[in-house]
Amino acid sequence: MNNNKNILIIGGGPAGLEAAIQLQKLNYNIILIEKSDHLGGHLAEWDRLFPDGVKTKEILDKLVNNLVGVKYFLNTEIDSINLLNGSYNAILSNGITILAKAVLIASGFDLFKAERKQEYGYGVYNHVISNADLESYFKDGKDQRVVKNPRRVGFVHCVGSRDEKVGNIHCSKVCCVTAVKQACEIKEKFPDAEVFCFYIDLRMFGRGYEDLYLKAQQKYGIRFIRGRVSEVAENIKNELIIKAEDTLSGKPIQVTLDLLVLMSGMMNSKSGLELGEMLSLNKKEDGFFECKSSIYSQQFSNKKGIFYAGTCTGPKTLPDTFHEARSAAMEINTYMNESNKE
Amino acid sequence: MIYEGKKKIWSDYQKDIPDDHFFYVRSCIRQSFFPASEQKFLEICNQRLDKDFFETEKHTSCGGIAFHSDAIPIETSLVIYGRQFSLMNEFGYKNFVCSCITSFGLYCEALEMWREHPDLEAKTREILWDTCKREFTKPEFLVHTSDIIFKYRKQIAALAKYKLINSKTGKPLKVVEHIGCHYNKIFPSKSVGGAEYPYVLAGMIESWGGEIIDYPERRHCCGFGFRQYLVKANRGYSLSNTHKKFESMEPYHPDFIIANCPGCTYFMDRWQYVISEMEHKAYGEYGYGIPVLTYEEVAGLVMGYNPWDLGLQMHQVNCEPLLDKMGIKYEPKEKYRGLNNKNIGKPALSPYLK
Amino acid sequence: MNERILHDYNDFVLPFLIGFVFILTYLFIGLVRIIYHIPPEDRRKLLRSFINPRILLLNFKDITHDCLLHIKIYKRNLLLGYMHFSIAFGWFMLIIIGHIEVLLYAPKSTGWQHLYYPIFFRYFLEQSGHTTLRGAFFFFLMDFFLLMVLVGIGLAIFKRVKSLAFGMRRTTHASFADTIVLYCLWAIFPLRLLAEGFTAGISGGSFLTKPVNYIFASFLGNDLNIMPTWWAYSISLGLFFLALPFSRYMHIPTEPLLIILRNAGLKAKKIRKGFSEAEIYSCPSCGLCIDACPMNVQIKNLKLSSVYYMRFLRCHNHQKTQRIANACLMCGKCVEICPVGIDSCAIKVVERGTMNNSVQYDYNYLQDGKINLLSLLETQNSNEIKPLLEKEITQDIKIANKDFSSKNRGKVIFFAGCMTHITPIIIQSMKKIFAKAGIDYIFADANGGICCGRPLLLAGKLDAAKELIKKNTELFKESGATTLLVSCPICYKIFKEEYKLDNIVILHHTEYINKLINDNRLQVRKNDDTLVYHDPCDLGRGSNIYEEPRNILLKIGNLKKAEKEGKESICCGGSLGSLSLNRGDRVKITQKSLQALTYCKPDKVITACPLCKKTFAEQSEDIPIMDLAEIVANNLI
Amino acid sequence: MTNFGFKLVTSSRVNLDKFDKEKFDKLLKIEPDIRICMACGACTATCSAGKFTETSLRKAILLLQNGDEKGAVNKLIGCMLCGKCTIVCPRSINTRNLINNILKIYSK
Repeated sequence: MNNNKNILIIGGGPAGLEAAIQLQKLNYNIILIEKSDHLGGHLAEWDRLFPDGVKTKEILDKLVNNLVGVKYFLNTEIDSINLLNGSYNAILSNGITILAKAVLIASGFDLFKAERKQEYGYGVYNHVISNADLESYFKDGKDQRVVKNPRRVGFVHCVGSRDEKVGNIHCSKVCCVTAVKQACEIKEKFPDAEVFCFYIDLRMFGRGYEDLYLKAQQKYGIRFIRGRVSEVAENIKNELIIKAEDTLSGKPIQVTLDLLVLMSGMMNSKSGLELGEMLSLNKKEDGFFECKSSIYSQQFSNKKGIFYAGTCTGPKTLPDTFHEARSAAMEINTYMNESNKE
Repeated sequence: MIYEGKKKIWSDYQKDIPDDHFFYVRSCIRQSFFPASEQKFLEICNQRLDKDFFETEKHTSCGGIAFHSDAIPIETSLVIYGRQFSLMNEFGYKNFVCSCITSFGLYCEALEMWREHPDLEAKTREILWDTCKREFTKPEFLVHTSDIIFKYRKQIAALAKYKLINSKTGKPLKVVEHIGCHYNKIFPSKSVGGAEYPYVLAGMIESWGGEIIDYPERRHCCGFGFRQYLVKANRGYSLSNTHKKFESMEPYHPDFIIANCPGCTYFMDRWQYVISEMEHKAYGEYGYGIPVLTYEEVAGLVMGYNPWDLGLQMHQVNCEPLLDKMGIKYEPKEKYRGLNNKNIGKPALSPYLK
Repeated sequence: MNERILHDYNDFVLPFLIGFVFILTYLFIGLVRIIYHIPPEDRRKLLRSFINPRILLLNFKDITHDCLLHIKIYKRNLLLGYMHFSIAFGWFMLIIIGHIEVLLYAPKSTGWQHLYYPIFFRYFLEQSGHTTLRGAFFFFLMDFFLLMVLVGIGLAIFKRVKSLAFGMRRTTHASFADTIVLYCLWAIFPLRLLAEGFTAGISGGSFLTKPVNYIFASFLGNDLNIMPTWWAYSISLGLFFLALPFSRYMHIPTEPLLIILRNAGLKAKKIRKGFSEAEIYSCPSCGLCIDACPMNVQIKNLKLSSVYYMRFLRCHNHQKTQRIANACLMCGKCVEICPVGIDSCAIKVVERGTMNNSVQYDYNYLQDGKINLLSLLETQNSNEIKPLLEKEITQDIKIANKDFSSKNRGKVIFFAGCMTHITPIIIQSMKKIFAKAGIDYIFADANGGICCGRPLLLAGKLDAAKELIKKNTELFKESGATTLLVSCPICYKIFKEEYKLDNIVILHHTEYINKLINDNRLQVRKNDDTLVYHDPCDLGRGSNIYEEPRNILLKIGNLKKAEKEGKESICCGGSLGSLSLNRGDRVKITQKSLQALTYCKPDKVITACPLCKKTFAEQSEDIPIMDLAEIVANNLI
Repeated sequence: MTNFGFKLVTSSRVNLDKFDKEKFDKLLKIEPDIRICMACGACTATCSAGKFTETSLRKAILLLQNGDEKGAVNKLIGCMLCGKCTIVCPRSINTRNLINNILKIYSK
């Protein structure tokens, strides 16, 4: 086949899939590789999406259905990749070798490992879970750490974000509104539960987010406390005792919870970083890849023919990610046309 | 509580402790209040486990209390540490072990400071030479005596006559471990098990058959905090911290507390008396208090030493109930007989603390 | 014709007699109750009013105007007015003339007969020979007024079907008693016509009764029908009287009493007793206030209007009355248009008092010397105060105040008020005006002041309000000024009504600016902007200031009428009067009020209240909302 | 008892487990707006009484939610109900009704 039409997309999450769909329409040969055993990335683990609670399945099905004709390999990573007269020559972990004119990196993010914030006792206390755990609980209701009809539930914002102690000074952008969304869902599931959100700043930047926040207060009576949880302990009944300060009234507070949800932030994915090493792509201090220009050309890397889409260049919402995937497709298309002229 | 989770975190905080040949420095508080602990430490290490732990009368206090109560400037302290290290060097040792947590914290801090501020190190080096004509050196390894007992815990278990098990019920004893703040909160990486779930004492208890209890205020400071205690006006705060800890551990009915810090051992022991006077309350069973022991004392009991040789009579809280539980034989009337057969006198008791 | 009594008694008068005696006793007891519950000092007022010719005259005028002629309703809607007039006045005349007849023709009649003769006279009278002129005259009058009443009744029935023709959009739902009385009322006069018609052959009659007599006699024999109709007539009357006390028509006998009490200068002091009880029973439930109430924009709030308030009061439903009392905006429109002149707002404030007066408060901070005029005000030459303010000890401050106030003899003291402080443009405009007119003033609350106390008063926290009034009064007197100028109608109203400022003249800036212009101390330029003026509740209905702002605006632009204005103007919705009304409800009111103001598409809407301005401004995208001071300041020459 | 010259000090920590829900629900029924406060502080900044005394609706709401009823009341007893806060509140909370009812339910 004609190598000049080959495009390698790394990552089968929303960004990768959407880009693949768009480029497919422009008749390129797409090879998409995904390291996990399923398409959709984190989206596949999530239950519903902020701000209006759309089921992720709807989005995911759309993506997968439009994927017709795209070649993709699951459980596959890049073993080695190097530039070979104007094209990228990649050897995949499944033995296949690909020569591609352009490479789109949509390697996405890893959720911050909540256990790294030891004071919150993730993996140590029986009723501490992460935002991802809660989503899968909403999906299948299996998680045993979530007790029946909890009396009090707490959410800790900025776990692994805005925190030099774990080397992440950046804000993960989506956790605030995710927390508010999940808090509302908890109230829907357990109307008698008291729900507390412990935040540093509430960043309701997006359309419909502030409304969600208002609804959380007005309809669900969720209590928002400005102050970072400092330590979590278990009492003899295996309930959680958390300490924080209500910085707005300047009072240290303590409350006993039946469930604590940690809002893990985003970090550049491990596999993405390894790839970055192979291709010596520039990173910023927050660990995400550096775009050619943070304002104008976010889809370009410091390497010719290598493009970015999605959260590998910093935390993003799904809409952002889809926009990037599409504009990446456009940029790649232009790039292919020009380089084929030469 | 998920034990695996804790183990995982412990595994992240492995501290390499050399097996032998240490230069040993004492603790001001311990040698005055629990002298037997330090004496037994050396005995256990040098005789029972025949290791090489060297001490010299030439070494001094680290001046920590003076430092923390702003009585002496940092430069002075640094020189004192420098002198201790150069003593170690002089006697041909590379591993430095101190029996005090305050000292341990300060030594760690000093090494860190010297690393970050070479000018400070140069200054220390200079003053050390001008004042004592001594060569400045740093130890290869800096450890605390509790690290040592932790390292030898399995050998000790092998020599054990008793286990931390209730001889009547056969159930493991419930033990509260309390870590001195300056052992792991300043430099978690320099501790065994880190700051959140320290393993140094937990490890000993485990391997000697006891069961660690995890109560909400386990992280909390004993309240000594130098200024808080030393200034009488603040002493209420010091007391309140201990009180908070006891209130929090009470429902778990611990059989005893093991601590690795001189101050903590002392205050958690003595404050129980003050609280019983103020609140008319004792936290142990049948009106007794909860014994607060040093790791050497616990090791000693396990290895079958005579409780009075271990200096358990030096504690405010009576340890007899614990000894009975462990099934340890002891001579009640021997309790207050000093080495020179003179009665050393018993501590005052409140009507609310047996 | 001369006296010729056929019978002096017949059983059919019994139903009437029973009803009549019942209502008389009921009214007597009611009267005693009310007088009993009026506080002593008010009772004295009442007695004094009886020897005061001016008040007596006023009583006579009001009673004839309101109870007989229904002038107020005429002003609202001719048809509606005529309906009330014809029934009330016609009936009244029937009674009067009835009595005159009895006096003339049956002078010998005994006490009991005096009760029923005037009503059933035609039954007991026999006409002999030919009619004398005088007789014919009375026959004519009686028939005439009967006709008048019948026309009224006709209209009333028609109104049931088509109330809009009477300028009423919404009316109240009638209770059971109401319906009974209503149907009796409708029945009484047609039955009387029939009865007198049948009897006319014997008793004689005029242009109404005679023809009826001929028609009926011609196809049904006469004598048979006489008794049943008289019975029916009497029964309907009896029923009417028996049901009256439990119906809205109780206002017919109560209203005159209310007028007398009101003219004597009495006010509501208790929720349901004394004066307010008279008001409660005087409420005819006509429902005019439903259309007047700003809250009527939402169906769900219709039952918050005063007519329902009075109703729930009457049936002791205090859960509901409290709800209404808390919601009411106190805009005073229902009071303004009430044909009976019931001051329901006053009762609501009294009720709020029972809920809120005891609520805790602590204004000790007003008393510690820190708050004094100097610390709050600002004058053009404020550098003269600064050194005074340096003085720490309150004693010195007092002295400082003294020599300061002596400097201010005759000056204007300007009090912006809390609300004006969040519409700074008004303050700026006033400063501009002062400068232009070269007025030496002192700005009483330049650095923030103490609330005037009206919000507390409206909330029923009377004791709390008194403390603020006391402190402010002190400050104003301290100032040495002789004119107190206010920008906020809310403050203005309470300054006028509750403050005792002796010889300090209180002016709202509309009055003041108007005066400045008339005295040629200010000139404004005229342009062809079309302006509409919104009357703030507390300035218009509240303080009767309608002309001054309009005079000023006529000089500035061409002033158009709003759909509803003056006494009829609709509250902006921001009113501090309401306690419980939330944002959602208020916005709807604001929008409706704004519609009414802008229906003629003016270039600017002008008001004279910072709160109105703020409230409208939030809802008005394209039409700027300006304070009067603002537009004057913009058009100074 | 022996006089040690020092005493146990009581903790300033608020324990939210002890929060009196009943009273608060009563307040919510009358004025649910208390829930939507986002503690921006506009009310306190504009408060007429706040110029002279410790009046702050924002603080009162927080204290109330932290179970400090007395503290909350003390932050409100200086209020003159002038209504400036209602006008500046970005969430259009019916502040006067809220204040009046907090005082009604929680004072004395």
